[in-house]
Amino acid sequence: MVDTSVDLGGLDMATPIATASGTFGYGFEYSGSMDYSKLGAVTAKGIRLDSWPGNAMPRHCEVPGGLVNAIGLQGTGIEHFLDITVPHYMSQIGSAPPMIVNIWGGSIDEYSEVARRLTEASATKECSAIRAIECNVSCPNVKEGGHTFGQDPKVLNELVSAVREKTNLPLIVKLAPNVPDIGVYVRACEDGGADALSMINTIPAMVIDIEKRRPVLANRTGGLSGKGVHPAAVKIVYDAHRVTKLPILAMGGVYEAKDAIEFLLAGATAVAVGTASFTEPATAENVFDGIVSYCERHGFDSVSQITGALLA
Amino acid sequence: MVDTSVDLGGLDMATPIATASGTFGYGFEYSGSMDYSKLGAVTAKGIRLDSWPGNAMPRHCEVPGGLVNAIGLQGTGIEHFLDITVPHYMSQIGSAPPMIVNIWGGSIDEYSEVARRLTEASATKECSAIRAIECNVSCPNVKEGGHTFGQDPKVLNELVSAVREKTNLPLIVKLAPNVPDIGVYVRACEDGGADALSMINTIPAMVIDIEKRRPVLANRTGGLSGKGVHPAAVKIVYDAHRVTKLPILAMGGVYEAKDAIEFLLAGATAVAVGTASFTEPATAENVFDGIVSYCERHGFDSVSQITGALLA
Amino acid sequence: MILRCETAKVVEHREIGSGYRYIVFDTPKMAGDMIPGQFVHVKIPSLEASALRRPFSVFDAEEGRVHVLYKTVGRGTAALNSVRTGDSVSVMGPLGHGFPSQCNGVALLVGGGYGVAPLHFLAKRLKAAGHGSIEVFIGGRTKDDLLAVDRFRAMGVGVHLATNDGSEGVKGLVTDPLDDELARIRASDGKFELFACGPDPMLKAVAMRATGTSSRGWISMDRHMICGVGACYACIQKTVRGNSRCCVEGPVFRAEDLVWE
Amino acid sequence: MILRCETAKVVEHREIGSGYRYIVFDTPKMAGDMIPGQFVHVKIPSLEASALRRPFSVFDAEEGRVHVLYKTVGRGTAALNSVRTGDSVSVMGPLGHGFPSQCNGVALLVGGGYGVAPLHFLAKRLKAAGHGSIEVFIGGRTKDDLLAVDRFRAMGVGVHLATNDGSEGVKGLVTDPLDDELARIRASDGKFELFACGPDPMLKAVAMRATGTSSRGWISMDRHMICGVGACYACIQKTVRGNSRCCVEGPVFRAEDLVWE
Ligand SMILES: Cc1cc2nc3c(=O)[nH]c(=O)nc-3n(C[C@H](O)[C@H](O)[C@H](O)COP(=O)(O)OP(=O)(O)OC[C@H]3O[C@@H](n4cnc5c(N)ncnc54)[C@H](O)[C@@H]3O)c2cc1C
Ligand SMILES: Cc1cc2nc3c(=O)[nH]c(=O)nc-3n(C[C@H](O)[C@H](O)[C@H](O)COP(=O)(O)OP(=O)(O)OC[C@H]3O[C@@H](n4cnc5c(N)ncnc54)[C@H](O)[C@@H]3O)c2cc1C
Ligand SMILES: Cc1cc2nc3c(=O)[nH]c(=O)nc-3n(C[C@H](O)[C@H](O)[C@H](O)COP(=O)(O)O)c2cc1C
Ligand SMILES: Cc1cc2nc3c(=O)[nH]c(=O)nc-3n(C[C@H](O)[C@H](O)[C@H](O)COP(=O)(O)O)c2cc1C
Ligand code: FES
Ligand code: FES
Repeated sequence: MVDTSVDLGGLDMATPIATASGTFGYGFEYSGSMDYSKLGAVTAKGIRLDSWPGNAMPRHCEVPGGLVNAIGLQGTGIEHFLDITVPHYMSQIGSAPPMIVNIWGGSIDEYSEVARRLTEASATKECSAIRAIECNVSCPNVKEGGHTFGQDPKVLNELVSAVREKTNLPLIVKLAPNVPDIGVYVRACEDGGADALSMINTIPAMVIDIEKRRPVLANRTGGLSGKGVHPAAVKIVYDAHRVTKLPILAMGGVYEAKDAIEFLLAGATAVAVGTASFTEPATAENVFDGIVSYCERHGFDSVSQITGALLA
Repeated sequence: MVDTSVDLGGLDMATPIATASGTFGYGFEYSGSMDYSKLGAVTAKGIRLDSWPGNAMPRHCEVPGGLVNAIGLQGTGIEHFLDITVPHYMSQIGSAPPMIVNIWGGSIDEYSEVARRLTEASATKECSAIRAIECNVSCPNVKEGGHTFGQDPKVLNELVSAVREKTNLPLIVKLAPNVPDIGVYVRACEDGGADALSMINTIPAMVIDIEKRRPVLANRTGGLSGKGVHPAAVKIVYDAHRVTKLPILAMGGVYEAKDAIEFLLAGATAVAVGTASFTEPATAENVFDGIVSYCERHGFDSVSQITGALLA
Repeated sequence: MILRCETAKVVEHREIGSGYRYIVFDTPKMAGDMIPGQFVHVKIPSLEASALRRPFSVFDAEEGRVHVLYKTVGRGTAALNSVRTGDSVSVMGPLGHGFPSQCNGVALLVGGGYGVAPLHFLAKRLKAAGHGSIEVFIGGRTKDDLLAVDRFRAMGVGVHLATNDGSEGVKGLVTDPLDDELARIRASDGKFELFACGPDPMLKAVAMRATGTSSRGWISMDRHMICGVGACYACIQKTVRGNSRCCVEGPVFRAEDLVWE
Repeated sequence: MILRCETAKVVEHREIGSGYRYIVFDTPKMAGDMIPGQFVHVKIPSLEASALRRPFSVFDAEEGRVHVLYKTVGRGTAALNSVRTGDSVSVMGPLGHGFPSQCNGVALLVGGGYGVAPLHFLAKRLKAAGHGSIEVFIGGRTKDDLLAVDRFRAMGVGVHLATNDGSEGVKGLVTDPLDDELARIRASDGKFELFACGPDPMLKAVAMRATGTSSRGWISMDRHMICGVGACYACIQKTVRGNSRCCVEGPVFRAEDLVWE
């Protein structure tokens, strides 16, 4: 029997597989079409203090190897999230996996306040599924928030420190792929007191309708995700792992077990399935099964042994 | 008749189509299998002062949507290049397209010296095909040179200024895609006296053989190119064009005319075909033909009118 | 209603006029739960692993099978063309919020192109529920776009046709015969409800004829989708409640809830 | 020799034993230029547009056709399996530096697996040029990997077989019968040249038997390729001249030029 549990900076996951924020709604939408027991965590869609309308339509475009999206973080705000969404998730899904809540905001104060309220709520029965916070500082699709905080290591450090003060939940910081040296941002998070890192968010991208001579997305630009970004994501995880002991939740183009195992070998502690779920909701399950059989085949007693286990 | 000529910062190109450095050898390797009259320029493989062995094998790996490579800039050095390679190119290809020479080095002095010698040689009959210099400051595959100079805007500016002093050839600087804000690097090039910009180089990437538990490439990491990077490249060209008047030579996943036209609409003056040539050497020709018919269909008298011609 | 992802065998697949095809999936688990206006989300076998699913309305659901009528418009539907009888296809469903199962007064069904698909299923169910007066208005650019006309006639539904080029039925918009019918109904103080599916301008025109009246209008919106289950927020339609997801809050909306841009 | 990219019709394609297939391309422009040891670079039709070409040695070239013998090892060769007679395939060639067209002394051809392909073409050309003494040594894991044996025999070439499991020929390495033959030739003070194509360890073993002797060895290297024309520098083999490209400086190298790691 392979021990599939992993510890993601204080978040105990029964399996190393999570879902990626924004690609799995608030956790319950796929109920019926998948086996939740194989998920170590679900990550909720990005949430902020107040409700947010998101971008105009169209919000996505299929491209070879994936998807360019500019959903723009539509959401109902923390109040509705805590009162309705989380309790609904917990009631819909029998023995619901722990929830990582992805947060964003227009200011450091907003991040902090959202974190504070999540932390408070996580102590209540109705919202006890809330077990970690993921700070999104890397969404390319919203001017007012997201990546503005993640681009400058100093600002990033301030943000992480501020959020850290407000929460004792495991604090994950989600980093952007489009940087020359991930190490700088990793250190900013470490120094700020983060418990874990997640990467990668989507890669800034654009698709133009040449007949209409207009960007396809109403937001003009968007973020690239899916199969095609995987080799870039593996490199970033590898680079990050070499400079930090913080556990990494890796994502970017995981479609099959092989993709996830590459992440683990590169240094990830856990792996999230994103865009692939849209095409095949059972991806996370299949990935889990494949990792277990890989462990058996290679003589690993536990999944956590794979982390960083590249041979010299 | 559509006017297909474009001016890339002083480099007169009869068509807006070039080949991308490293994907088209030294210009003559594909002779016989393509129509060179449709090329506005060829870009030679990266060259430095002395010969360079490149990386160990394996040097590449096919991935969905493209290729990860770590060739590592193997080359014979400037001497051999000027004495043998360029004259051979000129003799092999009847009415050879102008050559853009992609250069790199281990120090700013090396870049400058290579630029000086190219400039000198370009005045001779044997090497008169040399018509522009492309400074590669973004190769992810060689520690000693390339991207170390392109990551820090200050160093980049110094490098461009130094090379500028040594050459009156059109000076193109080739930028990396993995930056939070391309504008910073664009300004460093502008201030340094660059005549044009080219983008994107490959995206740092990694592929792991999970059975062997080893990176597939001997260099461990490499650069991602091909179809899959195209939407990311369009975004970068779009961003760069908005902050500079410098002409842009765009590349990244051009497989068909549509891809090139997206680049032009996003603000590129010319477009280079890279990885696609490996699969289909006629890509550049096909792209050229498609652009001409697009101009006809959309009532453009000249290709240069497409540059930045997104509708509001 | 339980969301399912079924591996379905294709039991029938044929062309039904230029550009349109008819495909039948063997989906014993979900077919019985289908409500008119709902849709299935189909993984097209020959596309690459990263290709998104494609949504299609249910044209009919009976005996464990889901029927779809589709138009070939792009690479996904083109790839679907080459699926053969006996092939396996992953189908998700039932998805979305469908039409109501009853109707007060005359049921006026207005469809364009493949928009007749959910209306066919709706007409069948209304008939089965004993609802007598159903009139369907079918529009298209040309007579090739008028689909399922015989199926409606066979059900005993009143059929009204309109084409832009006058190649069949009234020359003009589908709202022309509709307006004649509305005038007739109003003249006799009759009741009616509107059910529409088709291109946006048609839907807007139909919605306008319902909003502000005492009659209800049910509009099925066609928005570009990713997940089909409410998880991604790609498929937005502005409504009085804000940005609503067509895949779960729709595709069928009440006419008065829609906000047109 | 002019490099060409030809759209070739497949005129024959069949299985020839477990895991191996034989495919014939109609390539009137390039077939006549082919030299043994050269290869073609094939775009596999059903792979996505960004998939790289795959290189294959020429097994035979005659009457405007190029013959290839291939083993199914991964997704490209698997996709090639489904190409049918009559399909069009883009083929580039002739590529690479082949074997010399003459031979001094006994020609000893040593091949493993699909490595017999260029040796078959070589034997045919040597025969046609009137070269009498040709011995071919074919090795494989098991008898299924011993290819084209009858073709060599039909040409009147001496055939020596070896398998790891002893299921056919000598049980052992292909160098075992080769060494017997070398001993015989040396004993009679004869001359010979070695021509080899197959897995690296075999090539190295053969190369070692040529270097430092007065006999020449010609080794065809199989390196993972991108462009096939010398443009990308992906396909490197270390030689006494530094890092050489197998696709243009090879695939056939002189044994004494190779540097083994
Ligand atoms: C709820 C719902 C029900 C539908 N029912 C049917 C049906 O019964 N029969 C039928 O033929 N079609 C139906 N459609 C539309 C169908 O999903 C699209 O035609 C199909 O996804 C196009 O795929 P493609 O790959 O062929 O085209 P693509 O190559 O993806 O696109 C071709 C063009 O169509 C546009 N497009 C793609 N998807 C959609 C979409 N969902 N809505 C609007 N435009 C789109 C693209 O932007 C592009 O311009 C329905 C759509 C929805 C949302
Ligand atoms: C000059 C030359 C001549 C060749 N002649 C023949 C021939 O006559 N018949 C034949 O069957 N094959 C031949 N090959 C090998 C053939 O090109 C590969 O088997 C084929 O490209 C594999 O493609 P794939 O997509 O099926 O495998 P992939 O899925 O690409 O790879 C499967 C495995 O094979 C490895 N591989 C892929 N390509 C090569 C390669 N070129 N060399 C070594 N390993 C590789 C990969 O690293 C991987 O481990 C030749 C190769 C070269 C370079
Ligand atoms: C439609 C969509 C919506 C997303 N929304 C969010 C979000 O709200 N917050 C966030 O941090 N990341 C968001 N992401 C990024 C994903 O969580 C993930 O980091 C990225 O898509 C890479 O993984 P993938 O290739 O497996 O999809 C979104 C991605 C997609 C495709
Ligand atoms: C095999 C290979 C070798 C390359 N060598 C160089 C090089 O020497 N110098 C350079 O500036 N870029 C080099 N590049 C990058 C390309 O010029 C180009 O910027 C990149 O591949 C993106 O374009 P593409 O997607 O069309 O290939 C190389 C790319 C590939 C695939
Ligand atoms: S398609 Fe994903 S929310 Fe509607
Ligand atoms: S395969 Fe490109 S140089 Fe040999």
